[in-house]
Amino acid sequence: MKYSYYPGCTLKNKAQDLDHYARVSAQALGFELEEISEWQCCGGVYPLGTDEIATKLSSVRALNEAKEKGQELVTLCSACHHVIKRVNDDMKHVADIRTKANNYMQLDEPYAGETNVLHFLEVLRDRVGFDVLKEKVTNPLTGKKIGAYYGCLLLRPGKVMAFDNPENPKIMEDFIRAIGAEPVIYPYRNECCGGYISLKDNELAAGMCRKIEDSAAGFGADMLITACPLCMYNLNKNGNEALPVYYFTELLAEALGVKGV
Amino acid sequence: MSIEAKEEFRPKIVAFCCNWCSYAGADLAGSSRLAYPADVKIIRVPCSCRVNPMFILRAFERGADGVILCGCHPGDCHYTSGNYYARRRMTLLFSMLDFIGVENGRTRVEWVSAAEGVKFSTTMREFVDKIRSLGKNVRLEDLRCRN
Amino acid sequence: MATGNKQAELIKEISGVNPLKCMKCGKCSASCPSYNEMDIKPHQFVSYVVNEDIESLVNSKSLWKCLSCFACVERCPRDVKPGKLIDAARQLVVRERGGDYLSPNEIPELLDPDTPQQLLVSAFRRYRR
Amino acid sequence: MQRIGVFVCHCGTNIAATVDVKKVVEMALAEPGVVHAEDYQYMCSEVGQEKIQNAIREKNLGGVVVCSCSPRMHETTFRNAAQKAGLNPYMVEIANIREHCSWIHKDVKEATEKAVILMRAAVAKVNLNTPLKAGESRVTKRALVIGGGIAGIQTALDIAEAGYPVDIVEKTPSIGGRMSQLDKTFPTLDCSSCILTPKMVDASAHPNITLYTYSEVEKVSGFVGDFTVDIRKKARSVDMSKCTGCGVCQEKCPSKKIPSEFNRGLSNRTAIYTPFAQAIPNVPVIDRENCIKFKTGKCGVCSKVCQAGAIDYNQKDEIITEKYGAIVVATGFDMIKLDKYDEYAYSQSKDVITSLELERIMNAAGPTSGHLERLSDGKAPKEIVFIQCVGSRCADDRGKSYCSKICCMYTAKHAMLIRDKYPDVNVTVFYIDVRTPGKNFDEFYRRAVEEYGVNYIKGQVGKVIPQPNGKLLVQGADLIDNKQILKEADMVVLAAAIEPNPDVRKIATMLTASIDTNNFLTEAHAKLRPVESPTAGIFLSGVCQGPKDIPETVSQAGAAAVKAIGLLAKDKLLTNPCTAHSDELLSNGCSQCAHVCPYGAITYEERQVNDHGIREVRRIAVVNDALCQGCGACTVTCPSGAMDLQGFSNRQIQAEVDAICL
Repeated sequence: MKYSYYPGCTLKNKAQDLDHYARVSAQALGFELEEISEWQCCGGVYPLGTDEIATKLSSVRALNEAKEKGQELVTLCSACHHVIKRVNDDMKHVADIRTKANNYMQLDEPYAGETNVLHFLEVLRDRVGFDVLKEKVTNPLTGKKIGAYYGCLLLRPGKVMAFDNPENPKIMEDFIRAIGAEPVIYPYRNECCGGYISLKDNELAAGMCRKIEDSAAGFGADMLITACPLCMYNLNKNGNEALPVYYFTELLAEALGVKGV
Repeated sequence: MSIEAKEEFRPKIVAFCCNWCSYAGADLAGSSRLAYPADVKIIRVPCSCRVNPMFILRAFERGADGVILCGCHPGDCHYTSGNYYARRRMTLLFSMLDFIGVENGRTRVEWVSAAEGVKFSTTMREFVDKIRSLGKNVRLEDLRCRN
Repeated sequence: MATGNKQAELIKEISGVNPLKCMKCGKCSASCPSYNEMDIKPHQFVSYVVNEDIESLVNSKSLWKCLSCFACVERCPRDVKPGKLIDAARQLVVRERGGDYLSPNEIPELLDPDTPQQLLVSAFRRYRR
Repeated sequence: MQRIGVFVCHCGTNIAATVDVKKVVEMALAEPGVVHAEDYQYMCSEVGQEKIQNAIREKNLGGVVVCSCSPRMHETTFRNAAQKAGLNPYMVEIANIREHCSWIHKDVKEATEKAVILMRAAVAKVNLNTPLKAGESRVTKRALVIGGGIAGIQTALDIAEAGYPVDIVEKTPSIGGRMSQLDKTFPTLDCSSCILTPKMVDASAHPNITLYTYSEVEKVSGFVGDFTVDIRKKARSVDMSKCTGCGVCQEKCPSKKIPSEFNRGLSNRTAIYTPFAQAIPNVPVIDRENCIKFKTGKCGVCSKVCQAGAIDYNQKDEIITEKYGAIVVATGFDMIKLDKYDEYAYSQSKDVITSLELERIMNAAGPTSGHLERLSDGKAPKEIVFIQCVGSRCADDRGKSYCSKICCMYTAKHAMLIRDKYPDVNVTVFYIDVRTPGKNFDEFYRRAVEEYGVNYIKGQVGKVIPQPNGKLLVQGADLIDNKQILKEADMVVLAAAIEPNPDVRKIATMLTASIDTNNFLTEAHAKLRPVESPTAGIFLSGVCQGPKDIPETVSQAGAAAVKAIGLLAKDKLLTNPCTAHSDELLSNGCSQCAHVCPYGAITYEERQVNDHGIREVRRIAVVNDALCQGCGACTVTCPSGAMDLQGFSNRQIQAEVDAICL
């Protein structure tokens, strides 16, 4: 199975681990991530204004390329996933944005949200299946107590992202179970870590990180996993050092025995 | 009033409403003061299944620009199944009308319950807008009927 | 800048939000992780727009404290989306004045070796035109 | 051509402010056939009706058009008035220039033009009206009440007291409904059971009342005065005539781990069970899905221990067919599911509960024997937070758009009762608005604040955060102090929205009763006919019509009973004369009409006809007036145009179309 793959800026630089482990795990699980040619940065934040068109075009280009290849589009970084998924929803449902974006793009065939956008975790859940993943695990992470940190980008707005129950998600917990570890459910897993503000307001971001990590540790987590390079950076920089944070793909690769590849 | 306003196209629109749901829905739109254009004139029928295709043809022949039929929601017909008959009949009639040049936008079936005053009003506003965009119906009008 | 009335209309247009749907329950303020840092609180974004006091809103530091985490949008029982309102107010500022909150000159001292690209990209998009 | 009179009503300023009524009168006089036209302030008043009657007599009118409010409002009024003046009532037509004109248009010119057109259409129609005579149908002097909660019980008791037999159909094994689950009732804090149980006993003992518990309505046919209903009496597996209600079977039943519906799943019951101790009838049922005997064929303990030999594993569902003159719907409500409100941690923490669960916890017969304790660890709570409006007043698709009405009051009740019984427990209520319209209601709420020290905070809660130490951190807004509050609580109680019993949609469809998008049954008129469905002979009692508390439910139950009694007291009903008729010269006996008739009102007979001098026997369609309800399906389906509907004839409707399109 081949998917179009949108890595995004950070995965080519500071978060190469997130990308690398995903690729080797995909190989082990029997699917391929085919990188979109000449993808452009998604912009990092979804432009909320109803009159913002130009800022949405880079996502539309990636979406359209996947459509032309007849593939689903897979993302890894929470921010890229958030932006591309929401732009796709606009292209599907908001006639004004669709018309303007297509006018600008001058495609052979207008793009109207046909591409299905999947987060890597959704591929594991809905295409591979956590049961199959569990069978392919050669090195189960038995005994590890892991807190899933979702953050805000993957889950909200719930209706558009349609990723999981935004107030009580379970996809990462199911993932943790599949790789043989024990999930720790704690209430701050879907609260924002303040990553965006960490550039100019460390204090505020640090407060949020502490709440998250204290809560996770309080419920018995030894470590956190995340899908977001910014959350990772922020939790590491502003949080409690005693609680390490990993990309979920790193643990996946480890469980599949391909970490050293 | 300016000249343009005088020349504004005022369509003639006939709305057939069943007595139990849609007519009551129109009453609710009225008592809730939910405005819609005066171009819509309502004819009360006991059930949407009472509307004979001949009535609709007659309306277009006499110069109507649009005809809308409103009944109870599927499953909620006061007479159990009348709206299903209406739905089937209108599907055929509307495709025939479209074939002879009375565009599909000029005809519509909508389910409006007695509690849906808002829906009645928005449906009528939408329908009038649609007819205004389509302009005058000249396809079936019997010129002998003109004054 | 335009008058309060025009600006309020502009905010409603950019955000696509109808502030009149608000029933003043305060669930947005109850959900906001940046609440304590804000001078104008999330539930007040709505009333400032209704009352057309955009002057205060665009000068509020809340513009730069909102994380766009969408907790208020997700939980709002009236579908009002206060987070979109404040973002539209921020748009007014950055479109009018540009780069008030972040200038390229201050970037080097804000960086550390681990700063992800994503953070810079998004900061520029949020704080500058 | 008829001699027609047109009467234009001002309706105070309701019509006259937007429609130039003088102009309508003037235009009416120009219509062919119109010999009289006048306007008056209130046509429906005594004086207005006299004006119509005088004109009928003096001008010898053959037809009347009243330009006024909706015919659904005053058609009967004006028809009766005309009849008193000697005119056939069906010679009266209404032009609806209020709901369909003056109330929705602002521009006087536009509204007047439309009113004139509507008047013309009515004149055109009345020109073709023919005098009709209503037939008669009989009334079965028996009522059916669907639902055995307080609403259904009260309605049944009132009808029975008036001397008419009445049957209650209740889906669960016992009557009693939601009220039987409550501990105390506001605003007087009576014990709910103490005031309900006697009524349940009265209902079961009343000679005019028959209870069908563990039963459901399966099929309804017929019409006002003459409904035929199939009731499915589900197999109880216990012979009601033999069972003594000793309860031994329930003690000995080995299948004990089934969540109790009555205790909202907070305790368990056995497979053979009565829902609660005061159940009526006090005869258990076997829940076959969970019974070991039915699942595996082995067991049979209950049968062995039953001294009376009442257990009957071979019992079958029974269909009872009964005729009724009137049907009252009293299907009640349930709490919404909270799966869309996980920010309140209902599914994550056992100590977050709904208000109805709290009722059970506070009740001496409940899962904790009336001790206020946390369900997670059994400890006594010291800090309790109530959250109002959970799922009510929502504009999103998570909740309900309406106010559930009862939550403000029961929350004040809970807060007060807790503070009274456990003075060391702190109680905080997060509210958006406190709504207490009702006799002694606001006083009750104020007592909770002023005498019992309940802490009311204006603002909603954003998130309930379970803590590692088992406490619940409540993050809410205080809109008065403009603060975000973090409050540590031991227990959180959610005032979840109420919704109509989900079964009501199925029942409404069977009854052809209107239902709204929230699944509440629609009343015939929001203000003037609040307990009647628009479908004749169907009455509404309790929350199935809209959220209401116990005093209101009981009032409405009585009102519904009176309406049903008023119907049952009649020996004959006048039937709708707007029925279909077939023209014997046009009918070709093809049976198309009979196929679409929902009432089986059309039969065929061989009849001798005289077709322009040719006498021959033909097969022609005949409509039974007593069965025909006048929908008109046959008139459209008839290929030869033989079928027509009186009162809404082809020519009449075409005349209206013509008048509107000119």
